[in-house]
Amino acid sequence: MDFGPGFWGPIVATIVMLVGAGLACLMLLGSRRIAKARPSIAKRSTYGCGEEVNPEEVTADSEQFYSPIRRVFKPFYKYIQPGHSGKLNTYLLWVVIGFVVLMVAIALVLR
Amino acid sequence: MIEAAPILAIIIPLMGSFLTPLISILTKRYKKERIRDLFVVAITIVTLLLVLYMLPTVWNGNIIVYRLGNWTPPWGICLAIDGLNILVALIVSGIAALVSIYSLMYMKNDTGLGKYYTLLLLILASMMGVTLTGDFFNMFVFFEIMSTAAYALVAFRRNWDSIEASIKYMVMGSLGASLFLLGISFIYNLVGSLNIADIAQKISIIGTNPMPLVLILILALLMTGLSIKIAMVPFHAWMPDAYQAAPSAVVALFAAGTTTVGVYMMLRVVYTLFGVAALGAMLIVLGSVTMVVGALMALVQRDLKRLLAYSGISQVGYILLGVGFGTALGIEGGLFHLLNNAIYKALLFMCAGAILYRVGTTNLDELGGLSKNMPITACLFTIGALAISGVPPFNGFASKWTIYIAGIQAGKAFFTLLAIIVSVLTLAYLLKAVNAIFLGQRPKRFENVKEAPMTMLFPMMLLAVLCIVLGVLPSLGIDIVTPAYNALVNQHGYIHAVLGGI
Amino acid sequence: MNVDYIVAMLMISFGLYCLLIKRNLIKMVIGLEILTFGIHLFLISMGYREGGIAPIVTGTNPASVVATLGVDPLPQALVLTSIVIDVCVTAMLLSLAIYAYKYHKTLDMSEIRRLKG
Amino acid sequence: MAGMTIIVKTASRLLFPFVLLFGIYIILHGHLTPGGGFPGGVVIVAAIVMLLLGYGADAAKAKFSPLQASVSENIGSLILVATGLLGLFLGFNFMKNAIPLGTTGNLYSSGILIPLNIGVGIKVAAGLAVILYAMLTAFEEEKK
Repeated sequence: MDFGPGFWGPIVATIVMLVGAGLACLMLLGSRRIAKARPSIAKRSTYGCGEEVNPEEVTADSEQFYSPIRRVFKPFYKYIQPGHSGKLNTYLLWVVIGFVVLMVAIALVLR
Repeated sequence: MIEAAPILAIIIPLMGSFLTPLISILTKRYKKERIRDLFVVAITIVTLLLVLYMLPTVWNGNIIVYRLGNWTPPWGICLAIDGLNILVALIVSGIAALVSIYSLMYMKNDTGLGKYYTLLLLILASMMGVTLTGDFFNMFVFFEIMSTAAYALVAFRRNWDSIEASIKYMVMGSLGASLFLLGISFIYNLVGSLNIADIAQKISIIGTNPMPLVLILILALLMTGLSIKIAMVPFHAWMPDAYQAAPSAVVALFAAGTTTVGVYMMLRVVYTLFGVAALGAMLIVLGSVTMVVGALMALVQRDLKRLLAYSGISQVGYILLGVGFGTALGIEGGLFHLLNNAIYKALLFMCAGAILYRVGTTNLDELGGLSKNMPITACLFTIGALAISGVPPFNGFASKWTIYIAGIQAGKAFFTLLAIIVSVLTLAYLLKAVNAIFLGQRPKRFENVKEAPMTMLFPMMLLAVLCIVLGVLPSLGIDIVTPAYNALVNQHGYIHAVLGGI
Repeated sequence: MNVDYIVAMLMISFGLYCLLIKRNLIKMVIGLEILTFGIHLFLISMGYREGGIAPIVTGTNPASVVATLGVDPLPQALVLTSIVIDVCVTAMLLSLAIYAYKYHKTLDMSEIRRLKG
Repeated sequence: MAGMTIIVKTASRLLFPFVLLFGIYIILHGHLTPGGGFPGGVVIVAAIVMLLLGYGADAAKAKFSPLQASVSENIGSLILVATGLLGLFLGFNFMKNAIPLGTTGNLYSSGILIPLNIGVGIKVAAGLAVILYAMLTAFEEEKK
């Protein structure tokens, strides 16, 4: 198989990565032994807006997880996401539009 | 009898699906329902063995032509099996066997399992039918059986969401199938034949350079019907709904099976039926759009299965991109990605099913910290996630790397760059999923969650091992797809083998 | 001019129109049916032959006569197969419509849209 | 549905055997005249629908229960597969017309077409009956 210029040996790379993972594991274990400070009781309780929040109930909002990326692709989310509105007629309209697009594209490519 | 393996690979699951309701009634009467389940597993494994039996013959470069009722091909229906069919048949039957084993535990708590297993075998039989047949209308009929069984399986649990998803899927799918049928009727009007090889021969006589308008219309109709099945943007809207609402075992079969079959049909139409490799330019653009839209929509999902569905849309874009490059390396990379996509997509959906089975929800906001409870599932899910985002040493990297190299060699650097960026986005949203499910704080109510049962873990482990093996030894995967590539570009060989020099 | 082709294409257009504009699920099913029947009409009129006979070999119509005079039987077989598939799909859609009405108390597809995003 | 007026009841009771017979005739003469398994099966299920409309769902289910319907549907499809496999067992390919053809125009002619038609007829009649019963069940759940 020709992979073009460069070298890629999957087995060598795997071994290197496994060694790297082992090293990282060792480092992690080592660092854990040094910094094994237990948080005091005062640190554990979290306050939000004057109320005490149970940390187990706090989860990240998965939809807003990548809000910077959302900001980068703002035009996309502004125009495409409302298209996925759950309305069947919109979806069918897309099918018809897609059919026309396909026909035009085929005509452009093959004629 | 064994030389009839092509038809037996279709007939045995079909007969199994007819026998399952009878066996179901009998076993229900005697309270031995496990017998029915094991019967279904046996049928799927027999189908896989039949495909494996045909494998060496086809890989040696032969094309098996099986004539139904001893009629010669242009008039009778025949089954024609070349390297491309056998690859897809291998994927479909293998995944179906694993899914049936997985369903033993996963579907245990549902009622009406006789119907479930009937539909499972029916969808397997119809997928094998679509894959192995050499007749175009026959392909349409099996395609419709596959779609109808899929609609029924999506609505199987009859919750509000599965009903809604099934209705949307069904209306869109029926519209696509109608357009496909219209395309077939135009073909019949034009060339007066329904055998794929015969149509291909007659279309090559008509000539595709420049293409007549009616052929463009036909190609657009057929491609629309198939694009709905493989959920190419902008035909993808049914897929997240259906995948979110259907049982996970079924979704694993859909993602790995029906999508693969849809891609196979598209390749068959473009390369064998019309012989227009130049259409690759269109596939590249549409594949890129599919890739980008799928990945960007997946970034903002809250539900794990919905996220995976969008990711599946995105991966189909990669396959189309690889095939569209048109070079030998590109097509091989696309086909390799087809194989890999089936493996890790089934793995990821099975993991999602394991989580749903033990926890009862796939909402990412509610989950968290499950790696302590389900370490094996967490490990397998992470393997799948890394494989799908193209991290070495997993199989996704091998195929994606092949596609990148092919793209640069073909002089399409822009699309290659796009593919790499989408790969990064894939890693981003899957790491989000891993983070939300397995890491972080564990809510108190999940403290007693147990690891998934062994019957469910076994197929997942097998798929994960395949992920690693194909990643560490990518030349093995390339060896598997090379016969498919040879078959794909060898239109004349297919016509000659089926028609026998007529 | 061939009237049946025009009628078939009109039926396909009406069906498509019905699918795109109508919001009631039952009306959409009807639209889908009209679309499919348009295709059936198109298929069946392809095999039609002016003054042809039914393609059945009997004592009075031996095989040679049928081969020269009979209409093309293949589109009829295709249409029959397609009708069977269509019956299944319609039956399933209507059954699901019953369930959809049960859960949502409406058949308006622009209101049955809880799965989105 | 408790049933309709006496006129409908009497008419459907009188017509029921004839409609059934007509369906069977269409199935059996499928290889000789227009018709065959699918139209014949639909005619047979029309007879059941007539009973269902005239006398209500319970009377129809007493005549032809859902369990019977689903069993006979599978038997019909098994007849189809078995007929196809017959060619395989006799040493030819699948669906080969391996039994003697008979003379054209007789009721016994054209080999495996008769069992195929019968299988399709049973399958279609029972399958449509299953669909009808399933939709009825959905409506009854709706009422509760």
